[in-house]
Amino acid sequence: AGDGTGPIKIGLSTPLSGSAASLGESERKGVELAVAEVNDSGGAVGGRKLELVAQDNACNPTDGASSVSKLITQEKVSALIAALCSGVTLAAMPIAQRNKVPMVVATSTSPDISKASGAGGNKFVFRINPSDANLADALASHLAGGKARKIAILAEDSTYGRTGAEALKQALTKNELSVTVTDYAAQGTSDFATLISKYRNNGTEAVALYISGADHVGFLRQAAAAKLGLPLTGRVELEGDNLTILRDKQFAGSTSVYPYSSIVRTPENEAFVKSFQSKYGAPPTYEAFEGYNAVKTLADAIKRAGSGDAEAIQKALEQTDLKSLTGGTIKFDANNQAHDKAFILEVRDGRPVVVADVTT
Amino acid sequence: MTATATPVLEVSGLGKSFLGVAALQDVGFTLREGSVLGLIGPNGSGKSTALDCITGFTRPDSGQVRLRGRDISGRPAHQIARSGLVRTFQTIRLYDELTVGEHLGLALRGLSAEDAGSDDLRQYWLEAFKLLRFRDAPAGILSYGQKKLVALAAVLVARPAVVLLDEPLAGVNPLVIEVIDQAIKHANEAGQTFLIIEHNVEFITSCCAEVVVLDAGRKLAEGPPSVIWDDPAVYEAFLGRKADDDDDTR
Amino acid sequence: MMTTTPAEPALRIENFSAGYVARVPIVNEVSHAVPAGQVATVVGPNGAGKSSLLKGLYGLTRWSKGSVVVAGTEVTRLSAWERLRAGLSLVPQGRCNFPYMTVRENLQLGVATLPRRQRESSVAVALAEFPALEAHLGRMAGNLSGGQQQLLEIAMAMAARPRILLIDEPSLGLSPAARRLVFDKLRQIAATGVCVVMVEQNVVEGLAASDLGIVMVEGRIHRTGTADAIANDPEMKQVFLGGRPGTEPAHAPHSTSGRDQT
Amino acid sequence: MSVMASSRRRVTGGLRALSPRPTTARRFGPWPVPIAFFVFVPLVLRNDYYIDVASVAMTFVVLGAAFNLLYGYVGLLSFAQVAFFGIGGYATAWLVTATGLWQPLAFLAGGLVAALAATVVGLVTVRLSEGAFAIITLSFTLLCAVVAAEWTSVTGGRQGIFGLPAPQFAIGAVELEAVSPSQYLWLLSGFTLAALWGMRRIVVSPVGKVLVAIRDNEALAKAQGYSTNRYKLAVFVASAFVTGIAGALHVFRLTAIDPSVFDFYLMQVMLIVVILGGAGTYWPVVVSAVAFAALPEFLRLADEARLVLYGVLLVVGLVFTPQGLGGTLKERAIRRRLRDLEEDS
Amino acid sequence: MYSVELIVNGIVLGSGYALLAAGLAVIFGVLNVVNFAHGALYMLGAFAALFLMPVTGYWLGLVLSTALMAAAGVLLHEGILRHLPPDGAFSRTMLLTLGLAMIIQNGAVLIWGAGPRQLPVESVPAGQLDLGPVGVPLARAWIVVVSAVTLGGLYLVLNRTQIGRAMRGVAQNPTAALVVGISPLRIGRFAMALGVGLAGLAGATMAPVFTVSPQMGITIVFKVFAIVVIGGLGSVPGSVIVAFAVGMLESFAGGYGSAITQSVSVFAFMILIMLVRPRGLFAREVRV
Ligand SMILES: Nc1ncnc2c1ncn2[C@@H]1O[C@H](COP(=O)(O)OP(=O)(O)OP(=O)(O)O)[C@@H](O)[C@H]1O
Ligand SMILES: Nc1ncnc2c1ncn2[C@@H]1O[C@H](COP(=O)(O)OP(=O)(O)OP(=O)(O)O)[C@@H](O)[C@H]1O
Ligand SMILES: CC(C)C[C@H](N)C(=O)O
Ligand SMILES: [Mg+2]
Ligand SMILES: [Mg+2]
Repeated sequence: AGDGTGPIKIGLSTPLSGSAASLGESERKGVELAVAEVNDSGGAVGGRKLELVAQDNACNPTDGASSVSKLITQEKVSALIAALCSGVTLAAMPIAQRNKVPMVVATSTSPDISKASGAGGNKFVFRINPSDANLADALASHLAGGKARKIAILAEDSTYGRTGAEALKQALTKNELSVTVTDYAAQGTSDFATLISKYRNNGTEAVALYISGADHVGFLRQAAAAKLGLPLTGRVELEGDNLTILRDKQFAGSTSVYPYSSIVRTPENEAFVKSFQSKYGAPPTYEAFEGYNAVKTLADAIKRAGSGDAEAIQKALEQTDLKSLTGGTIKFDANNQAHDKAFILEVRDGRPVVVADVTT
Repeated sequence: MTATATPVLEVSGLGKSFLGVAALQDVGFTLREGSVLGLIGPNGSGKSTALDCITGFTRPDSGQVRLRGRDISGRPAHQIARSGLVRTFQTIRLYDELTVGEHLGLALRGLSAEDAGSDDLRQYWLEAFKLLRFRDAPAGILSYGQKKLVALAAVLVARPAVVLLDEPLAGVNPLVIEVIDQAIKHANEAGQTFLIIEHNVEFITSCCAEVVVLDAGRKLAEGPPSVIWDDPAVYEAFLGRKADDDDDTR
Repeated sequence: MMTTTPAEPALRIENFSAGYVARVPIVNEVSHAVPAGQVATVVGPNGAGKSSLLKGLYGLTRWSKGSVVVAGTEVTRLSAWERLRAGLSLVPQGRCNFPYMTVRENLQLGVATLPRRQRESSVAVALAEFPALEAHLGRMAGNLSGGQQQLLEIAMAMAARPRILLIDEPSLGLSPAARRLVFDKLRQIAATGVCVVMVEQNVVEGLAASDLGIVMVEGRIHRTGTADAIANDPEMKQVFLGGRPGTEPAHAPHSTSGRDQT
Repeated sequence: MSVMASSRRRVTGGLRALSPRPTTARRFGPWPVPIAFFVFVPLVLRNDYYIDVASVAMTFVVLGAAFNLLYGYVGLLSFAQVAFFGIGGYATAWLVTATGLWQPLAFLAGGLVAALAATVVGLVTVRLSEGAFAIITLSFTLLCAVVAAEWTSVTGGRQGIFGLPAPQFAIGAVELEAVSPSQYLWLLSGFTLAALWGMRRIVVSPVGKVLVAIRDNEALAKAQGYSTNRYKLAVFVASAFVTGIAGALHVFRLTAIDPSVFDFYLMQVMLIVVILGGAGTYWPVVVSAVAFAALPEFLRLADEARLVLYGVLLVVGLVFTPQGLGGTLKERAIRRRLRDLEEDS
Repeated sequence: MYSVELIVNGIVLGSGYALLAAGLAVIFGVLNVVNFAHGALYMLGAFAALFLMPVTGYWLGLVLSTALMAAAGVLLHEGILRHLPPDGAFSRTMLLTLGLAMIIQNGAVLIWGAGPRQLPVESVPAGQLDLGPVGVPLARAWIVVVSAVTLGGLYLVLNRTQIGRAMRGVAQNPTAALVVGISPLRIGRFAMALGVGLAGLAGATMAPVFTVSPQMGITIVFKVFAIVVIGGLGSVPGSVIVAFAVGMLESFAGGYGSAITQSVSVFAFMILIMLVRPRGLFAREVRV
């Protein structure tokens, strides 16, 4: 509680059901690992431990808003990590502001989030991951040097998909690449065959993805079976099962822009990957990494605030200056947006390699 | 035949076929004010179909139905009912979950204004049909004959100007048939007009001044019962015996 | 379990009670026996429990007491379709066919319990008995007229060659000609050794076609006897044909006519 | 038959004795109970968490009662209730955020827009068969979800409309604001009572009987002179109106609306509440709505385990009380009546 | 070329819908049960295939998953459906199956987790079926073949055999069925085995093509429900025809428009058909 005794509660709102559930699970693992680490090293401040309270938000804004209300009014958390999906994050932000509880955004990439934060009006929201506008710019300038000139965008029908696709479209045009078609597929779509046929028949030279979780795997699988034969780009999740599929020659030259990859070689990241791997038996994903990062950022702020008081933590967060695992720094600008590193990854010989890193 | 009475219901040129089955072909007849007309014919001759067409439950392919001179063909069923032309159904149609009392209440409200006398009327018909003890029982649990009677009571209680009955006696105990017979005669005397489909020869003979006979969708004969029963064609089609072994047409 | 002896009637009911809801028997302690080859007709006021009795014999109501024995075999605890196999067959009151199937398919289902070899011929025989159906073979049963459906249902039951035919108001909705045909057929199949139990409101014609008469009132057997005796009994005339002084309700209060009347 | 004649008098006497006596309970009906309940709850609840549960319960009560009116009484299996819930929510959210309309008016307008939509849908569909009606209303709801996601300028697209202000009613100098959850609960409980009262009025009026008649046998109702389509349309519109306002209130409590309001989840809730409560019975459905909202809170299990348990409760409930709570009560009353009938005769 | 590809896609989609719709129609047709658990059962079929195929190979896995699901259907009938009162009220059975769906789907999440899974690439039939200009992945081609064979067989069973006739009979009038000596319990059991087996088969054929996850059955139920109603409730051939029409429509609307036109066109199609033919395209009407 904020009164100076007992553990300091941190609320996590993330999808634990629905098509993004696997991403939420992943984020939770990262968060739990970080909480355990903080507590093992003597707690956050004055021996007080961190206590995690997680709520499902099913990746939809309404559930998200009520999950955040619940965390604040019932669980009385001192700070929030929310809410993985951009749409949910946007709906949760005014609630954090109204209740004066700091909220760390760790995975949501919609550009709208930082527009509304800090100088944008909402002083309680801090984003540690880069926005899709930054990511798309980085990707587009990389693609400008490649072979594919005509790009199709396949995005999920969510705020993430829509704002991401929009950002990429702008970035591509700026780099004189053209967009053949933009499709928004409902979250939970099972059949992509029609779209795949379309991409093979309308002159598309690469397909940019802004889809996540179950849909992402589903698309890759069907694309492989139907011999899409085009490189993929956009926000391709180069993790887990996806890698097996992307090994196929037909996807040669696929690229992706991501704020994280477990293959990033910094000593801090290698240590993180190792302890994550030993706890969960698989390398950390982007969401796991960001969840971990968010807790570390909060722990740092709490230490400096010297208490579990929400407003004190908010003040402390503004002063954050923290080294990130991937070699960048977490330091918030006027819009409470941090500018950590992001990576352009490419699949070469069936394995992802970092071809460039950018500070966003 | 009281040729002087004004026609209430005039049906002309009525035709209806279902997927190639001609259920009605050019059927016409007239129902006069204050009369009781019997509509008879062998099974499948088109009687119920004719009733459906007249009351707006089926749209006829051709023909015209006039109620007091006004063309009502194509009007929705509930409007026709409200204008005083009310029917019963051959297959039982009741509100299974509503009580017998509520059936009569609904009929009264739907078809006529409830007035001071309607309570008595309700009581009267329930008593006449031996249904009083079931007044507060849901209609779904009644026996076949009792259901038939509830349906009939619900029409009679509202005293519509023209009553069209589709086999009101099927499944009804002879004792109650007597009651119905009397009731129709009284109601008729009080000014109501009736069209009755029945297979009960005695009843038709006793109640109807005039009879229309259908066969295979066409009008076969028309006239007072005494004349009709002597018509060999009617014998053949409806009564199913030769004219000469006649015994109990009474 | 009893063995069939020549004296054993085709259908024996003992102390039989049944109804619809718990502890409300509609049929009350009915006992009776009908020998093979005879037609018994149950008559009685509306709501007397006649249909409930037939349904009870076929196992469609809630049994509460007594037993039903078919040709020496007790069937009281059997389910309906098992009773059919034991030789009982029922034609219920009102519509009871497969409305979305053709007349032919209905008949084919009617003989479902016969051995495969006999099915086709049985259907053919039924059609020969009821030529009126022949013309409608390919039409859906639900589209037939009321009377046509009634004939179809009777034909279905007969085609199944039951040993005991329970038939509820066969004349319902039939024209005089068809009615006569049906009663004739019932007599004919009784003559082949089938036991027929029918319920009739068409009392005069029904009893005329029967050997035995059973009068039911308020769920109990009020009286039994030969059909002739019942038909000519003055008390029965009174019960069924009305005329009891004082019970005739007063004239309907026709003080005002319907408002639509002009 | 003198037996019958003499017994008749006794039977009717018996039946009359069974009908409720004109006591206070008769005069006010069961109203004192719900009124006490809906006043008592906001009065005593202090914990935000329980207030939240109570708010959900009241929303379920209104949704359940409105769906019951439609499905339980007239027999219209409408999948569009969710659509009207969402339409009411969107309309009000848009009016308040984009036009700044005086809030009480905006909430009313939410109901009206829903009712208007219902009029359009109802005009073409109430005359159709049960299956067609179900499919069209279902498709309509799914279509609403697509429209909500696509019509970005009004609905905010996938993102929806968020950061909604607390409901506040300024009437002249008096300013009422439902900022805290408990103030909000008062608002909601007032609306719930009003809605319950209004719908109850319909059900117990003569019109209520006509509705049941239409459900039981539409053709007969027509033959008795009732314009069945008009009745169906009226009920369809009325329950859309109530549902629309409920949607508006719900959305403002959550502070956000997005196309997921059109999810099947709420439809599921309505079905469960109405059918387990007993379609076509009034108070049992209300009770079942409250129970269903409170239940999850007693079962503090993992989400999925809780849903599994719900499923089990549903299945078991349906096997053992197929008519729902109300149906079972009703059936029992009928059985008792039959037994009395039998004993009397 | 493109349109040929779209037609092929439509046929594949339609085949899946048709299997599901036929199963739903059979269950509705016989038991008067609108089976909202159909999607969940489809998902179980897919999971069965997911676990079986790597061990048994494609074909045996297909057969075993179907058999397993048919057995599950019998179990559902014996455990639950047969204990319902016979009046078969539409809404009650709908809710009951909704409950079943909740149990199965969330139970699946509890047991297998919410995440998507997929068959290892080795156990998916590899290769392409060459249709001149277009190639169809073999796993997709098999869906069409399996579905065509199954549906053909189903048609014969329903229309040419006494048990098929009996099934339709029970659906149309359970009392009449009792009267002619059909055991509704036996027929119900058979129908559940058939209907759920078909759902399982649909799931098993899809497992190699789509990702398998506990949620995969949710959205599809509505579509299939609508297909069955449009086909004329309980008419199996009607449902199958509509299933293919919807598959085609989706394929073309998606191919020439966007994913949004795809979903809008399906709903619009449903609304339109129901307005024009309220009893469904292939429903036969009967008086009363
Ligand atoms: N909806 C329909 N579809 C197809 N055929 C129909 C339909 N309605 C009636 N028929 C046919 O039209 C003919 C006339 O039927 P109708 O019911 O009018 O006869 P009916 O004279 O009332 O006979 P009954 O005395 O047996 O009741 C019959 O052959 C019947 O099968
Ligand atoms: N499903 C039911 N539930 C409860 N009671 C019923 C049910 N069906 C019939 N009854 C009651 O049982 C009694 C006898 O009904 P039954 O149908 O056996 O009469 P019936 O002698 O065949 O009359 P009818 O000549 O009118 O056909 C009636 O009083 C009726 O109310
Ligand atoms: C985990 C990611 C797929 C979430 C996504 N970046 C979003 O903003 O919604
Ligand atoms: Mg007729
Ligand atoms: Mg009877």
